[in-house]
Amino acid sequence: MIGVGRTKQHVNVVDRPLGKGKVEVSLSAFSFLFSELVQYSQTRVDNIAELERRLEDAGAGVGLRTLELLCHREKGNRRETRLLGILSFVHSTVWKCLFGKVADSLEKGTEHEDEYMISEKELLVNRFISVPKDMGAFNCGAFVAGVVKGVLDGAGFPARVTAHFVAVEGQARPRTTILIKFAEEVLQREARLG
Amino acid sequence: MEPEASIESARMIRVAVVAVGNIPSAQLRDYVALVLRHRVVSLECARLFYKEHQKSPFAQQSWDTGSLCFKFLVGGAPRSPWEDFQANRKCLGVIGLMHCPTTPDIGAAYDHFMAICRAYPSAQEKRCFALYPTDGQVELDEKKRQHLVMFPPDRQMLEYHLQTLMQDFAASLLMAFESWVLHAEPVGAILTTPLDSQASLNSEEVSKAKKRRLGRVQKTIGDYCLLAGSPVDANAHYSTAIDLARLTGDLLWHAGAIEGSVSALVVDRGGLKDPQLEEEVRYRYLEVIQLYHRKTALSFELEATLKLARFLCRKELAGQVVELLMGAVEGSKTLMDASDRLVLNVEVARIFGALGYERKAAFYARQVAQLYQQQDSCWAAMSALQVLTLTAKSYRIQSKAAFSARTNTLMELLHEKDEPSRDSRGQYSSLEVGADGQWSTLQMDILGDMLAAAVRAGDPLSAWSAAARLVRGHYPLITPSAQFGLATALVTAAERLPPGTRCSDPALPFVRLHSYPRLPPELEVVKRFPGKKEWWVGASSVGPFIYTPFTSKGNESENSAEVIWVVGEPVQVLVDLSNPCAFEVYVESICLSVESGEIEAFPVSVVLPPNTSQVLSLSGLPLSVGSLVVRGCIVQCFGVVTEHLFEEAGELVSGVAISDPFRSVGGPRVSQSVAAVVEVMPPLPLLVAEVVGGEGAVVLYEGEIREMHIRLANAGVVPVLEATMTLTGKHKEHVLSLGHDILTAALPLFPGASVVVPVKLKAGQPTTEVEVVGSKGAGVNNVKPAKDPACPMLVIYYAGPPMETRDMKTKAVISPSLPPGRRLALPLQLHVLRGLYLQQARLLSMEVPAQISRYLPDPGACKSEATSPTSTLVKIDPYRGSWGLLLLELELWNATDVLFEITVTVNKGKESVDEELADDGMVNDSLYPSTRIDQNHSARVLIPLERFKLPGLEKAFLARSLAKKYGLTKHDSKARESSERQAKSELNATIEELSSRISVKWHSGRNSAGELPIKDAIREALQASAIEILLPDPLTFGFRLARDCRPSYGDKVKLSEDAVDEQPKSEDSEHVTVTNQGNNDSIVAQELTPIEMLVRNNTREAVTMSLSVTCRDVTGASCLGSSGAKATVLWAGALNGVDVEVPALGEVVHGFALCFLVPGQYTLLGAAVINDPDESLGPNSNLQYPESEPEPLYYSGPPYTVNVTGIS
Amino acid sequence: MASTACFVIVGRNDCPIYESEVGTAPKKDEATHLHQFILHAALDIVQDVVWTTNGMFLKVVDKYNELLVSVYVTAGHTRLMLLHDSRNEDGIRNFFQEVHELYIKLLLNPLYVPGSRITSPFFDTRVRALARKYL
Amino acid sequence: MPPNSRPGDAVFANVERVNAELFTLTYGAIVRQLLTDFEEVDEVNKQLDTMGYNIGIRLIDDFLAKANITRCSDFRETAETIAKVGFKMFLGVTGSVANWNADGTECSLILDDNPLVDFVELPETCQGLYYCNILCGVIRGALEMVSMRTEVKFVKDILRGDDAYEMRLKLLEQVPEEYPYKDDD
Amino acid sequence: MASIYNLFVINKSGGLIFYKDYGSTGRLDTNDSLRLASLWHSMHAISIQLSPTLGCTGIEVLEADTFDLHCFQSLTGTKLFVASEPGAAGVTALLKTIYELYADYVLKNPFYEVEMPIRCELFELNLLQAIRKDKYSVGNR
Repeated sequence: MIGVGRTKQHVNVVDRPLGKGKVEVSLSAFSFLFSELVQYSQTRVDNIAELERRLEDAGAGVGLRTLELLCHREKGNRRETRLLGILSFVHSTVWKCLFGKVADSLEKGTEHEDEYMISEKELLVNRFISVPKDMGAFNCGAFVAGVVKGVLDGAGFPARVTAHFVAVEGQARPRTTILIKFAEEVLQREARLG
Repeated sequence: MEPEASIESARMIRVAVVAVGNIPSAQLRDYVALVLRHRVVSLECARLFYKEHQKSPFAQQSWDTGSLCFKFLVGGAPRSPWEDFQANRKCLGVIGLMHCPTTPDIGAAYDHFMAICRAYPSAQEKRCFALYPTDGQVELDEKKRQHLVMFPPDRQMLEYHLQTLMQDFAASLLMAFESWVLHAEPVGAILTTPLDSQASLNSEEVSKAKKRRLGRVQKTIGDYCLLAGSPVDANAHYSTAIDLARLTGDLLWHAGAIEGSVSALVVDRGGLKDPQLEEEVRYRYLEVIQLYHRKTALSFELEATLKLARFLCRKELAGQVVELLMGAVEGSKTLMDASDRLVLNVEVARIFGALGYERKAAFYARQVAQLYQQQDSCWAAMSALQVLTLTAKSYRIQSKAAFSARTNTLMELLHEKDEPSRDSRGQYSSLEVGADGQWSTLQMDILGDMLAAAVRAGDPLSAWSAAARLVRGHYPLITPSAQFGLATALVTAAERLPPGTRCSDPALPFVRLHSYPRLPPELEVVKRFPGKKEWWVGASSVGPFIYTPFTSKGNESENSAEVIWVVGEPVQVLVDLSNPCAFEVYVESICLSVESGEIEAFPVSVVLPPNTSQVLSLSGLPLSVGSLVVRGCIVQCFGVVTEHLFEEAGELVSGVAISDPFRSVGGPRVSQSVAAVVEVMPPLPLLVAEVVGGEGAVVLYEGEIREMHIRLANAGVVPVLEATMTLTGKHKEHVLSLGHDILTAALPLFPGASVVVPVKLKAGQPTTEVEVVGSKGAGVNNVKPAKDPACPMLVIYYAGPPMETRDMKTKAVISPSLPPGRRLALPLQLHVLRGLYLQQARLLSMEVPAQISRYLPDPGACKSEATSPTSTLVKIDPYRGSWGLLLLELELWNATDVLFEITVTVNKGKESVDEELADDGMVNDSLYPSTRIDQNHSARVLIPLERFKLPGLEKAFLARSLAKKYGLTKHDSKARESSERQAKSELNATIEELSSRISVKWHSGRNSAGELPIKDAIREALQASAIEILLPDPLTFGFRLARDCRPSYGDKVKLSEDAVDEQPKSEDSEHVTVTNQGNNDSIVAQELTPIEMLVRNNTREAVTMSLSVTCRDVTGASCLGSSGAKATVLWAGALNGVDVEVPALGEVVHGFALCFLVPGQYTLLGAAVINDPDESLGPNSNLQYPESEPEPLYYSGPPYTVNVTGIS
Repeated sequence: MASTACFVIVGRNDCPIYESEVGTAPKKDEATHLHQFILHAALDIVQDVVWTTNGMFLKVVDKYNELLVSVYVTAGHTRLMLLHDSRNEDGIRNFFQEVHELYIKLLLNPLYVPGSRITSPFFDTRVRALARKYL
Repeated sequence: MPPNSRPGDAVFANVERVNAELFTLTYGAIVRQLLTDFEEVDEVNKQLDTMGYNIGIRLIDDFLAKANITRCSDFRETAETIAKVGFKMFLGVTGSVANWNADGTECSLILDDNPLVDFVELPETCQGLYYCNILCGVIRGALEMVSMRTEVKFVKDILRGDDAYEMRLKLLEQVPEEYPYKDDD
Repeated sequence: MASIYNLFVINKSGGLIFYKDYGSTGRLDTNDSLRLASLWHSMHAISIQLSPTLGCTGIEVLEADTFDLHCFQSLTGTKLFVASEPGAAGVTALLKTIYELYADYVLKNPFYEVEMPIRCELFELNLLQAIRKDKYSVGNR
């Protein structure tokens, strides 16, 4: 009955080819979707911490899947087994794929051995978002933190990941830093692997 | 093959520890423990007992650091065929343990010991410890028993003695070794192994054997050196042995020697490992293994492999270890001896365990179990069960008992190596499923085996537990028939258990917290907010921010709200039970179990049919103050008592492998967020309320006033210190007053005490119209009580004394000074029925013609002549000729089934208050006779309004009324308006007052009394014709016969007040005269009759006027004045143009006399002409009309009739 | 094709999320149980081996009697484990890689909860087909 | 009718874009979240629609600001614009309009591909879920802002085995627009 | 000084949801701005009624001798208007840009409630830039 459009039969996922990751949608579409995610989450929580947790969870789901997908597609089925490896994977591969660019910086925590920081001048998700004063230090980057956590956990580098605004002198806007604190088992393993 | 063989074991001196005589197992265990303490005896200590007979062969022995190690074989061990090959396999010593108290005949026992010793030919030293000997036994001890050692009886000495004895024992062993070595050296003992062919040796073989012997001796000496705790010497001998063995191609011994040397090396290092050592050891052991392999001494090969593996066992070297172990396992396939295979598997399992490879360990443990199960004996079954229990953990099917009891060595191994591997499989991101329930096939397999083993081993409890875990954890994967099987297994197991046995593993049903039902409102606890007078109004809970973007879900479910219980008051908890299985579950008893608090739980029993779930209400009695957690239920089911924790059910629900047992049987889905902490408060007062006399619902007629008594009793155990009554709900207006003071006076209200609080009710609007209809005849008691929220709530907030903070928990919970209070809500079930309907209220007026008479009935009359009510009804205006009486008529209909009696009472205004007090106050009520209205009848009640005239009014009014009368419209509208407005307001005020002064009280047949709410009705009735009712005419005229027959000419002016005052007395006297005179008011013709005209000024200003009198006959023709005509009436005094000034509210009397010539009826008319109306018309009227000269106002009073009788 | 082959996918929380007996040998219950026991035990080995290489295909990591355990570990530490009795590394590698791709597609489905059982019949049929093709 | 056949392409070319996978996975995360929040599938459908609506009432301005379209003369044109420009501009796919009813107040918007559903497969537990239901909400919300009250619902869903994604778009009432709008000056 | 004096954003119901001063002159306090906004809202409507021809979109430019007022109304009924110095060119274009900024930094901000007053620092930031830039471009003309 449909006049237009060649009728295409339903194909099960397992039979569909994996995308090459070249397809794009408009930034607006994503921004509105993300904005709605945040708004919805707000209606389900009653404090900042919970809101962050919800965003993180959403992100983690994305991260875990991205990890599998990218290692397969971009890395030719190589796994990251070392801490720095996985970090740079996040910093470059993951970022490139999801946000179209490599992250601005990846640094090692100065005071703590187990801390690493990925910083971004303007996080894609925060592009249009101004956080009202009364929400304190809340940062929608929690979603991205979740993504990172998802990747790290998935790859066997359990870590606590959080997003923070960090003021930069000479900049009107603070940048966002994703702080990664690895579980000590990870460091132990690293030590063992020498 | 040796269990727990390790590289170090080469230095272990093997000693058999055997029980001698009759010895209780407890004692034996005790003694053995004592002996086992002395596994290691330092050479230093041993030296004390060491006597050097000749030069010690152990040149390098380090007396200060070295030590002897024992391996105690409790219960002894069979002789190994390989003793020659490895000295540490020899049983070099025997220790007998004898418990004298239970062994009367020491002699026999000793012989028994010696007999045992015969089984250990290679034993160098024997000791038979006789503990706690009796004196008798001591003395009849003869010398001949060289190995017997009597211990002094007391305990701590015993330990000491044992120590010394062990040291002596060690020392003597050492000496024995020395001698052995010394003797072995030159001669060379015959050292053979089962592998040496016993066949006849040809010459060169014999010579080969000779050569070999040297090597073997060296090796054995090495062994002894090692045993003697001198690795260096050992090493020396071993190396020579190695060379010799290599030369002679004596593979087995070559390997043995190397092993020995490695051991020596390790021992020398004192047990501390470093990579080089490890490397060294590994390298040399591989050679060993090689040699054994070539010699096809399989068990040695494997043993060596295991030794190496155990030695290397370290996470870093996991790879190598695994390799070795796998190799060993591989090799073990060709192992002949079943027990060897068993040992191997056990060892492999242990080492894997040590490596942190639980699952591997578990796997081989299971292999072991299976090997055990192949040999069909109770003992084997037990061991099988034991081993399986160890595997349970790694298959995640542990019995909960396992967490507490870590009995077994392997268990410990697994456990202590456990921690790292645990956290490596640690936290998962929240969106992944938790790690439980899977590998079900394996779990079921193991559990099945455990069940089987347990049954075979005759261990009903384990069997029960296994079955329970199986059915609980895996029912979805178990066929119904198999489920039945398990059920029976449970039952049979239970039969063999003592009743009331506890098991740590719950079976069925699944139990889940459903909810905490709210306490009944009267038991509910109200948090107190300190510092507030109204402590019950909570601080409104605000979000974390001022502007909060978060719309909190709000706690619609009382689960999320905190639960508060009170000590000693029964509570309820709802739980979900579910039985997803194919068999019926009979729960013999189930009751709550709590954490960190005490509760007396009341068990119930319930039957769950197959595949059903049900919500069960469990109750209990909190016993201790503080916070407690209801963590689960104690359930007795299938004959065993188990605790079912709520969160476990939760886990199952969240788990993926097992489908939700509640969902699967169509149970409701509840959020698992319920595990609330319950606060238990110290005892609180408990008020119970009852309405004194009569059941809950009170039925009132509209307007009824009744006092209702409520008894408040404190049923709690602590006094009520503060209580406040408030009213809530609709229809509060029904309640006039609450006996606050009475309640407060009654405080503190101690337990058991009670107070009666009065509540004054005044029924307002009928609550429900239907009641009236429904209650026809049927009586009003059938009005349905309570449920309607319409009735007002009497809410009493009360609280007990501040609690003394006895336990810390509470302090944590709430501010100790303030225990919560309570709320007692008592619905006052008022049902107001229509009593009397006010059909209508209207004004009636009636005219009573006035007659001239000797006197005027006077305003005060009502009081003086209270005797006749009727007369008092009507307050006659003395100056009105015609009585335009105005009556307010109320028509009332009695809709009820009882009769009503109406009394109209008029509350005289302020001025009458005092005298109302003066007489007994009944004055009002008794004023009018009461009217009775039967049911379904209506009646009229008349209320005369005369007496409500205003005392006086402004001239303006006068003017206006006049103007009204004569249609004069010469008023400036503004002036009018203002005066009008004020007048209006004044009017309304008076009407208001009036209507409030009239009250219609009633008594109903059901002796209740009340008042009709008819104020509004009256008001509107009056509003219509207010003017007429309330305003007197500006001027009123009256005529009367003068008192004294002598006419008084001229006018006397006096204030009407005086008149009013004097009237009574003068009047009474007057009466007398009148009565004496016989006839009253009739006037006789042709007689000069003195008459007085009274003119009253009702305005508030003085008025000057000129009066005139006219007299008419029946024809209406004037009888006076027309001088020419034949006058029928003669007169004396002025009848015209009498100028007088009447003071405000005053009156003047103008006297004159008339003489009627003809009898008949005449009419007297008074009239007045007011000269200057202007002033009367208010100041600014002439501004209005500057040019118009003031024209006089003419005013005339009502006609008076005069009857003139002729002379008889 | 291998006579015995037992294929299991183990989620990163060590729970099997997919199991299938792919192999010509007649299915026997206790056999499958044994297979699973072996695979379960092999996890311990994998747990260490995983960190020694960053390839996904770990080849044969464990064996029991004549049964070999080949393992393939995805980036997300989902383990594809194959128990087999015939040495055919390339076949197995290909098998794993293709299943891996299938798995990724499955995982990308937002409605699939990582670590939960794989119930898709399509997946099952595809896996069996691959087994036939490569093993 | 806009002049050239694929007017959306130009717009899409000009707007900033992101990787579709991020978009898809994020949307997936949302749906999964909803499924856990409101267990019932119908509830989720409803929720998706409302979320879409919230997006729509904001998104329309973005659309008007970025896509240089002239005010649509009638509902037909509006539908065409949604399909050809709207979908393209935001999702990068072009839809088609079909199945007009007689009085031109009802039609079907048909997508035979849309980035929301890459990799998606409905498991048994989610049968009855309209995975893309958010689109309905968006359209409804957007149109409402330009004073067209509409009703939008899925009638076909490839995920449910149909041959396309078909949304039924029904104009309920059109508030007469007394503020006509010229963009070009 | 900038070519733009101030900017108003009015929601479809005529409520002022954003106001900002750019010139030193003509500052308004909140009440005034609110009042003016709603006044303008109705004026705009009136202007349409006034139009003798159909399809009038209401006042777009109002030229006073001391300033010009440029108004832009979106299809959704949201109105932006700015007061600029007389004869300032390219203001219409600027309004268009502002509209886009509004779509980006206001509507895509999850913490902004539709129709409510705008409190988004990013919006203001970008506005400032846009206006500055515009100022120069205007200057060049």
